[in-house]
Amino acid sequence: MLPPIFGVLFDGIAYGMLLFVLSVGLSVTLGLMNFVNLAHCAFAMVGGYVTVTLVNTYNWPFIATLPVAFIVTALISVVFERVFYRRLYRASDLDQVLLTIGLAFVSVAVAAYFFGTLQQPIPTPAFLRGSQQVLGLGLGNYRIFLIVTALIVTVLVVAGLEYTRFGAMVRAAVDNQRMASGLGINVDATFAITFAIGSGLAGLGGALAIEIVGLDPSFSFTYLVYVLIVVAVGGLGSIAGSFIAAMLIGISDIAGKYYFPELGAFLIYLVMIAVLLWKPSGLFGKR
Amino acid sequence: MRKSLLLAGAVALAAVYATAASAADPIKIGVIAAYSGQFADTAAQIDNGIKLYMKQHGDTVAGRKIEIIRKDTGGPNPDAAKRLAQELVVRDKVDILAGFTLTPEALGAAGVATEAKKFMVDMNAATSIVTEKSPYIVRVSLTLPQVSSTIGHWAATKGGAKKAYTMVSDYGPGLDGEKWFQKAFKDAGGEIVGSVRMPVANADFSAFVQRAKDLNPEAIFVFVPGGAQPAALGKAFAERGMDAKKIKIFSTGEAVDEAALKAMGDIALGRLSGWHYDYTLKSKTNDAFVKAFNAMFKRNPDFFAVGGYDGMHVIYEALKKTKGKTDGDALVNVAKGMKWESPRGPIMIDPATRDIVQNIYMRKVEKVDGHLVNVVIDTVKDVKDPTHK
Amino acid sequence: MEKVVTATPEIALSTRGLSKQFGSLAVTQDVTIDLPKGVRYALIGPNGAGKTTLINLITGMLKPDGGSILLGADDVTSLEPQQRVTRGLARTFQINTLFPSLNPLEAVTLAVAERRREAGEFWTSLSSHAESIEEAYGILARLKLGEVCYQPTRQLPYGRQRLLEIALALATRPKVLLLDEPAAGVPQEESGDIFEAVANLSNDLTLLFIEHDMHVVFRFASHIIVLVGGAIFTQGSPAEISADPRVREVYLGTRQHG
Amino acid sequence: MADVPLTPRAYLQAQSRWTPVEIAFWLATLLPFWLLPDYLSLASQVAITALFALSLDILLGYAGVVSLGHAAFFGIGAYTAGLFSKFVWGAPLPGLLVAAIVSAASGFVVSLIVARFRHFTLIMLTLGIGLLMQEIANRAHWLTGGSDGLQGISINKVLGAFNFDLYGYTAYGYSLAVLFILFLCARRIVHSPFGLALRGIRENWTRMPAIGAPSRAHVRMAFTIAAAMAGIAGALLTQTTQSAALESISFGRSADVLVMLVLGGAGRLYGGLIGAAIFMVARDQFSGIAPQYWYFWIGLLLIGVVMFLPNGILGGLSALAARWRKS
Repeated sequence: MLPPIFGVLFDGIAYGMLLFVLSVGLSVTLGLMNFVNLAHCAFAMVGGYVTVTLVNTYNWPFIATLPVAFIVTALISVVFERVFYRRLYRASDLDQVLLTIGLAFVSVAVAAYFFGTLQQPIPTPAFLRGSQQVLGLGLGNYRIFLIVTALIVTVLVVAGLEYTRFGAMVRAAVDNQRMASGLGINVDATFAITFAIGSGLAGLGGALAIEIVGLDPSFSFTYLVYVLIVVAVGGLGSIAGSFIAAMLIGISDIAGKYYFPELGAFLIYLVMIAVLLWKPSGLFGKR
Repeated sequence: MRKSLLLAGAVALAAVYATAASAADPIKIGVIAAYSGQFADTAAQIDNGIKLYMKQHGDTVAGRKIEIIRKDTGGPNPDAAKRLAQELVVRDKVDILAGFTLTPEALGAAGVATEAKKFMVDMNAATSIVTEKSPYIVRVSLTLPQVSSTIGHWAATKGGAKKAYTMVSDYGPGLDGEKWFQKAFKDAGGEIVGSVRMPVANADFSAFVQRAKDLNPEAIFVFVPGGAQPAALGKAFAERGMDAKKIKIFSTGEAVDEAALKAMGDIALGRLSGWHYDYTLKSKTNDAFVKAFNAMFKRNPDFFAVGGYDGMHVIYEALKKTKGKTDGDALVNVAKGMKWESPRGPIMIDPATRDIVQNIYMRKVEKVDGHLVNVVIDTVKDVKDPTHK
Repeated sequence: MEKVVTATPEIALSTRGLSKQFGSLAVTQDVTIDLPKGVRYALIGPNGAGKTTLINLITGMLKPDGGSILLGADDVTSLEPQQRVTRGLARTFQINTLFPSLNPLEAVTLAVAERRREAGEFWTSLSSHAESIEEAYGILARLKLGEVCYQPTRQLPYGRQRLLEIALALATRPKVLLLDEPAAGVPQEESGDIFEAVANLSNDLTLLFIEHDMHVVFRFASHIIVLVGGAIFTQGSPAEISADPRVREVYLGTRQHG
Repeated sequence: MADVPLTPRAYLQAQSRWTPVEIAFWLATLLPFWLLPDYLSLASQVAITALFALSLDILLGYAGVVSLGHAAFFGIGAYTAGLFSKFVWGAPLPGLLVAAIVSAASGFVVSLIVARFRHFTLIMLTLGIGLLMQEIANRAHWLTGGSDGLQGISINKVLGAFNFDLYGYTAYGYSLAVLFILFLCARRIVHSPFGLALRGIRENWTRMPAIGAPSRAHVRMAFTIAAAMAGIAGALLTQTTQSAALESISFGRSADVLVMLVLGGAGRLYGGLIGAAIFMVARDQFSGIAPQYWYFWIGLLLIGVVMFLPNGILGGLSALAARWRKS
């Protein structure tokens, strides 16, 4: 029998995992392309709506929609990358901010137009509802599923980066773009594919998030702040950093609420400020 | 058809211009609401209520056409609401102000209503003070103290709970809910064993639920804003092993609204709530309303929609009584004490406070024909806002 | 070359046992130097010898792991870079580190205004600071930048930008000036202009410059420090250095300079 | 010297001289009084937002310091003005002054924390501090009224003579006058030695210490000045609308003002003014057409500006003008 706080911490880990899947793509694109993509959560929202549509309109099983959410989001994002983002890789941060806020604005309106402004609940399959009793703790099935999924994603992403040729090219490009293109790496294509995968992961995160935080057109902005916090705390371009940061935010949020509820919403901001004052480029940031 | 109507209107308008403002002029109603942003769905449902009422009752009252001008505040922006109200009055020459998704919007516009002597109908904003800010305001929605004090009293008496814990979102409406539930619960002999205030934008409730569980209360009172939070909170209760069938979980209506029940599923069974409207309320008026609403918008109405619908009712009836006169004093005078049968049951505008007087229904989530619904288990009649003296 | 040192030279800049590690790599090892006032030193060494790192340590852009830096008699080791500048220690950068959209007049006026402690004044108009402007223009004119001083820096030819590097440093009225490859990347025919400008600097000024071109080094330096692997390999007069066979081996031998 | 037409001093003087376009711009700001009297309350909020954007321009456009939490100071000014009128004195001008002092002091305190950081770290720190301020304002319900907004604000007549009327004549006149006066101050600041130092910081953060510049002290000063101006803008909003609410201190307002400034073109003083006017008028018009979907059109506007007019509207226009002159 474990004291109840462990159950609470378990929830924090699950929440952190969700944040990780949502934010890892942004961290990589920021680290790799130095592109301030404030429309990242708009891509996450795309994934969410893909899942909602498939489940509610076409009666797909929830699990089967997840890969589709990833792929559709990745494909849509690569179109945007080719049409808009690519032209601004060398532009100032401010132009990038303006463009991507513009895209996020448009995404909010388009989502409201097609799906309405209401929350989009989805019926999750029975085996993801309810909870398991482990050592006296009630662990929510969906949270277990979330942790497992996020861990699989993490393993795939890390393995992809460490052990594939493409991963090596991405790492080379993150380290030193000029040298990478000097070595004959097609940096442009590397960017595009990385962007697509990063956005696809956001789309997957958006789909996974429906059960925990819901989905409506304001999703593009609501979770942007949390995602940015994870990226900043973890350090740009660092997958391990994003992972640790997401855990830190998830756990400190939950533990803080349990022990010091009066700190409430302050806690994650304070954690971020403290981390940045200590390590300005984040826990695992370069430099 | 529409074209000829338009033409007729134009001709009428031209005719009227010669004789200055007269009976054939359209009556303009400015609707101020948060059509965009986080509260967009609230505004959309209010708007749906307005549209349905106008469809059912025609767009002409006392021989004058009704024209709606919509303005978006984007959220709880008193400055935007005040500016929009000013513009509606000076530029669009509206006769009546209506809408108001959120309290700050209503408070922002109240001064304009007073200064311009315009009748103002609050269709949603639920903080008690709203109606005190201008003598031209009537409210057709609800006030949080009205609902939460009713729940508090009921929980301690008929609900049979002696020890309660409160969990509310840490902002105006939540604090109102906490204060009035606790007051009524204690006045009726109950004891508050603890309370927690949760951040307004909160995604994960398990820590707060665990805190509540640690104190082992007989009943819990919950207030969270509508949207994604009700379902998240409901799931947290289930995951932390708090079965609503065993422990009495009370809340206002948002926490067990249609979307929340759908997202929660069976774990919502047994949840208790007090509220003034639900689309499943059994009455002839409501059946017809729900049917018509579904036919027009392909979704069920909620309390926002009823607010918009009843708001239009007050406007139409008041205009009928003044014979199309739009003078603010005249309209507010005839609105005072107005009684009618709303989809939510019999309601009245309190002549003294211009606030709504209505039934509060105590409900329990049950499964009916395979669907989760809030079944009315008790009705507290003619409840007034407890804060007005 | 003129006479080198007097009997008891006044020391303008010295370092004592300066060292710095990057990870496991020792980029600066126990560097102790003394630069007498008015002397022109060249700092040479093969690529990666830690020359720029040494300048960064002296100017405070990097914090040393050990050792100290003295400007005149004062220990400046704990001072911020800008505080060292106000005490008379200026530098230029190997890679242009300028203000791309300011023009030379604005840039040098800024440097002068900072020195005169006028740059915090937000209530006065810039054009009312006649003395600062005249002084800035004087510096620019001396470096033959007068006629381009209204053009944005980014539009200037590269050689002019190198001169502007020096102009900015001079505007701080340094006692000690560290020049990091002042003619780096400049075509041979233009580099003469730059070293001519260097040569014309006041004789009171203590100079330490990094340079690869040995012709230039032997022509302008009165003293040479050879840095290898972050440590001082040897130092001496140009004649001594050029005669030292070990220097030929580690440094001259590896490069094609004469 | 022959090919240099101006002496250096005359050249710098010419840089800060008023151009006919500028004079025309300010004369045009008077036109709404006669041409668009129905739009004066919008015009007054445009003027207030323009002042807010101008304050951010000093930080972002001149010093290159990006802040995503600038609404903190706007909100502090707004609440200070509201509380001052409630508890002390309803006179508008003293209210502005008090708001300026309080927000300047807060700006200085914040600058002590953030002045040593740049880029993404700085953005996130300012964002975090802004969110903290918003949450504090929400939690300090007893003082600020929380999410219902501050109650009991009462503002006297401006200069004891002009009542805030329904049409917004007083509101616009008052806001415009304050905007103009602070614009003159901002103009003086950017053409001062300090303004030059800020541009130096923006252009090259590494070089500044090498010319002996105390960059952090400069940034602290810029932050304080910008906070004071933002606070005055917030106070103006409180006074002209007799309301102060959490929205005034929210992340949304910080993000909006950044977008407006970048849209107009940062680092040109007028960029914030033009950006605020275009953004707010476009929003007003688009949401008049379809209140749910104005985001769509504003979004398209932003995307279009980035694609076709880099560096904002003014930046793009001046680039186009330069190309025109060349050909």
